[in-house]
Amino acid sequence: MNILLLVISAIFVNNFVLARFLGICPFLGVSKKLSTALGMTGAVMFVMTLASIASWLVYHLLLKPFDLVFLQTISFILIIASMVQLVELALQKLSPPLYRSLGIFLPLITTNCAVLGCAVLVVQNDYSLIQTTVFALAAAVGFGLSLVLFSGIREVLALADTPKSFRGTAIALVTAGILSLSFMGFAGLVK
Amino acid sequence: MDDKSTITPRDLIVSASPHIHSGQDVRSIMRHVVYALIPALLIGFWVFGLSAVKVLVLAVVGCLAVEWGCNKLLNRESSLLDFSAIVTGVLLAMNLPSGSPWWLVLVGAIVAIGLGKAIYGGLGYNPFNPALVARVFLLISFPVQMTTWSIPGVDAETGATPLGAVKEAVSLGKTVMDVDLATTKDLLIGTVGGSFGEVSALALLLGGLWLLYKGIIKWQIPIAFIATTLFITGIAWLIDPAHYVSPVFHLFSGGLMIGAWFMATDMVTTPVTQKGMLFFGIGCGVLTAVIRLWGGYPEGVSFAILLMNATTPLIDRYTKPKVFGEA
Amino acid sequence: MKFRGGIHPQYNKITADLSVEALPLMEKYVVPVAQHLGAPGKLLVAKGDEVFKGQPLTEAAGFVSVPVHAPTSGKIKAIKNLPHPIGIPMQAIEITPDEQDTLWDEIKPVGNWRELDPATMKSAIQNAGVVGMGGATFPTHVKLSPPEDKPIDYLILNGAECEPYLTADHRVMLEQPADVLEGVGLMMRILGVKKAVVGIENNKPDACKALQDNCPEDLDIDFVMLETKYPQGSEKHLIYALTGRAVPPGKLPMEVGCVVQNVGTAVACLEAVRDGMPMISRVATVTGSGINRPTNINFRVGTLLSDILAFCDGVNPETGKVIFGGPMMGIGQFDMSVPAIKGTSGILCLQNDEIAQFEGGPCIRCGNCVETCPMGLVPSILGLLSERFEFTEMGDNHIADCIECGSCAYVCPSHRPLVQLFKRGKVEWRVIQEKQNG
Amino acid sequence: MLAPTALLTGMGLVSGLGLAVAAKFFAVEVDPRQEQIADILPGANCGGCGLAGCSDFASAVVAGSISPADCPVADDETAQLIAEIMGVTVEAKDPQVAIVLCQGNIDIAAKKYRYNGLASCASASLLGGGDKGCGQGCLGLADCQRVCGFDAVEMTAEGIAKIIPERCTACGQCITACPKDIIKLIPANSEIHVLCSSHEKGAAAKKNCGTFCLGCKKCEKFYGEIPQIKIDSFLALVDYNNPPTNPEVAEVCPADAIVYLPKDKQTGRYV
Repeated sequence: MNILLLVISAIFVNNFVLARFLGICPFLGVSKKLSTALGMTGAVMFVMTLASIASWLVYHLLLKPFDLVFLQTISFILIIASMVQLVELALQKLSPPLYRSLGIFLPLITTNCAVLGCAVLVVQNDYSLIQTTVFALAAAVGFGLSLVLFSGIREVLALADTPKSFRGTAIALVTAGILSLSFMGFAGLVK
Repeated sequence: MDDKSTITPRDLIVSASPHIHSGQDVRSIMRHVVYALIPALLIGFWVFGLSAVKVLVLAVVGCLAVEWGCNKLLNRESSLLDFSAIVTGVLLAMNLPSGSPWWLVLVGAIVAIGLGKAIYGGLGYNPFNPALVARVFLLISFPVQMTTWSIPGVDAETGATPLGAVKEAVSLGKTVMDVDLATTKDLLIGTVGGSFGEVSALALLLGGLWLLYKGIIKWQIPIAFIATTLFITGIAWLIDPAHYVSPVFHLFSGGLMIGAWFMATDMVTTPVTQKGMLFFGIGCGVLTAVIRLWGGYPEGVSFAILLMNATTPLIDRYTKPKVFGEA
Repeated sequence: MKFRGGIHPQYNKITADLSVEALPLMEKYVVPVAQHLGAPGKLLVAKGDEVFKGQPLTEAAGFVSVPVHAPTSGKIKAIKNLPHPIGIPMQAIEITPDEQDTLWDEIKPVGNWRELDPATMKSAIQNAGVVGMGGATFPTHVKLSPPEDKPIDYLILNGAECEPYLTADHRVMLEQPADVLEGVGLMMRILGVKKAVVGIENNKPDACKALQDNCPEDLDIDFVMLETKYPQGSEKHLIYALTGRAVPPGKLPMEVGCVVQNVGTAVACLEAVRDGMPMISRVATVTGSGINRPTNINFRVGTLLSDILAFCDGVNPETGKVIFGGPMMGIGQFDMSVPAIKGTSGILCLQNDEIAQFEGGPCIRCGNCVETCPMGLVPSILGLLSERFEFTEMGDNHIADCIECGSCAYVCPSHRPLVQLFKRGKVEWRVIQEKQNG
Repeated sequence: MLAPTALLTGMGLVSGLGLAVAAKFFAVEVDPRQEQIADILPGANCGGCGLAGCSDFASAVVAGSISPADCPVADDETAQLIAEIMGVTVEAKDPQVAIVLCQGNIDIAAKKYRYNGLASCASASLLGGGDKGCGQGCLGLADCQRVCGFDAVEMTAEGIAKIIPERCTACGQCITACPKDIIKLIPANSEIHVLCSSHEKGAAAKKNCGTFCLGCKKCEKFYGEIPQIKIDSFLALVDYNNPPTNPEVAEVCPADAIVYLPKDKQTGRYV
């Protein structure tokens, strides 16, 4: 039951993008097309899960025993950066169109607060390794859910007769706000 | 034979086919929606008195004024006559407590028309139902004012909605039996606390059925919405009647009726395919039931519809009808 | 079988009970060279030539091509670009009648269709310039020549006439039932099929009865009354309604073993074989609230619109639109000197107050168009895509399958010019496809 | 101090080595010139070159399937820079601008019917060529304005399109968009134009429009031996290879079809 609550919490109640406001940069940057959003979701899922597990291992096996907890942030960033590099290299080879459409946002996962936030939260909440894996995966799913929903809306908005001054990021931010408002309905589902 | 000469080609209209039209237009659709809301409005006036009238007038005038202002600011043709701002105004008013202060209503109007509709390019392009955007916005920004419900008949007193009373009791560890539940008759007629337009289930049902009869809304969304809510709340009630109220209570209380018949059927923000409408209705029902049963808010209809509005593009994408002759 | 979608407009078949009147000889005829889908014919005559009634003026330029013939005897006054019903001036032959109406002496019967071999009859039909009279004007002999690997099970006779106002086919079925069925038998022999099905909308029970009463004993023909619903007369939907077979997207009826012919075409085929008479006249409905005397007429191909309107006592001052064809798919005319041609099944004059006005308001996503589209498309999205020039995406959304029936625009509460948007999209999509295929 | 340093160095080494292996494994070849070229292109993605955008153009240049000078928007300098990167030479091209060859505004051009439908030239022209009586008249529904990526098309109050020469980059989008085929590219420094595209004979043209070329040949004769304006089936055409210079030719035209539009040499603006 605990695991289920963890999943619901990470996907809906404390959705990384819409409730915690983490990872806004790729949320706005790669949500113009559904296919790109799906690709980004995959990349984030991979990086987030592996990075969280690696961070957990580093934290519990190295930092804590050697009393080096103050190195938490820098070592996590190191882990995430190498993960992202790996994904980037792989994508460039395996799916060039996706690589091109993700553009600058792929390397930007490196400094993505959602991924770092996930690693930090895992440590902060003192999750076990299994909990960490589930939480990271669910958080990535939540990120993906909001990204996919949002890209669906933006594809339709691209066809709308939006006033010139609101086109692009402006209207996207307003829409994200309303989406976030509606996600507040999930508040209280997990106490 | 002289008539032959009256034809001057330059006066002839040329357009692409078809050359005839069914005669239905946006204005008449919107007008019918307003007509369908009249019974519920009258009950609201009767139950809550003059303050409800005040809220309605403020909301409608406010919405029209904001629409006019946005048209001017954005340099667009006037869209006041398409009645859509009036519908938004009426629905917004019906979703507010009858004792709402004037500024709350006006903020609602600005959010609904300005943020919910105009900046997307006006009617037809808004992804979210404008009235619901405003309601949820107000609910989160001004929780106190938005949950100060007048008790019918007693002007000065305030209390909880039927659903709110249940949620509070259960969260305090009591059982449903300890709560003085509103009777089904009260819920049907509307002599209970709540937003001024949502209290009378019967009047709303009447309006909804009339819209259905007129062919303005399609059956899929309201029926799927209501049935799904009934189904899930019903299962919960069967399992644990001490902590969950009966599905009938859920059916007639809160915003389910106005939501299912009038808000979830808003054409602009819901799927265009019939299969999609079915999914939309089911999704609304599931979310409503989940929020009502386990969420922090006593009422989930507005959130459910807004959330499903967000999924509309995806639903449309994956429920396209089969092209004729395609295997 | 019922097909999905469709609409129920006001039928206004005000001329259903009026007999067909033959038009008198006019002072001038204009015969466009291109009156069919496919390659226009090659000219056989020159300015100043004397021609006789039924004499070919052009010869077929290839297989998918048919000639046009002189509607009466007279002199060729000019051969030049003249107004054409499609809206753009096209090459046409102007004839000044000599008022003798002398028949060309080479017109003689080909023979009895029950004994002739299919190839002879097919060439007789091509030489007579017979094209589909439902409006698409596809050369009939081509439709009667399915490739070897596509066996045909049914000949389907289209008597649906689902367009509101039009009653030409209805009158043909009532007045020439024997000719219609003989024509069906002839086409069955050409195709080598044993079975024909006649589909008639159930608002014309009298036509169905007339045909049933005149059915030759040696022909196996079924008569089926169909639901009155637009577009019941669309080939694909008619086949589905009668046989339950669905023609796949982008394919022709022969894919499912069917050939569809219009009732008027059946009569034209019979006349071409039995009498050797080319297609120089046809039946059409002159109707609508704008015309002073609605009626059904038998006009010679090339008669000017102004002459036809005058024959029907002209139009009243409220007339805002003159349409060749029916109200759902017809083409609006703006030049009174256009000739009525082989594909002109009706001339509809509408008063200003009943004309659809396209306002181009925003789509409110009501879903009515999705519900009515008989092809299972999503017109609302296609319309938006066309407005934003997303033609490639329109193609991905099956714009090529749109039959332009107009049901979506008919029900659209925002009065969006959907068919116009789709026509544009189709043109652009074809260009994109050509580019892709090199 | 030693422990943290050792830890971070160790982690860095491990991930560095891992990435090095991965880089070998997933190696992809990219020509660096492609990026260099993409950087100096205008970046408007107008599609004027016939390709999908500037990055496609860059890869086409690298692949050798298109000349560095084929970007219609880039100026000479850019073309030379691209040529340098590619190690080839290109010839300088003369700057061009687009012009709408029609003056048939609502005051003088007759309509043949009342149009009801989309405000789009391409759609309107599907209905008998549009509502203008003249078959080569500007329909005024602004398709060219919508496709212009440089805001260089202006719709006049009288309902015809006009190109603003100092903004025009000669990308050719408007020419493709115009269903009436009345927009042409001309040398940017030419000043005398025949603003009519109708091949109709005089009488027919006159019926449809107040300003038209009736093919009277007065302009042709004006220039004598080597006419800089020539008549081709009832329409005068300016020979832009040998552009006319004497503005008095405009006075000769009986139907105001020839106009003299002097330009400021510095800014390219019409004076």
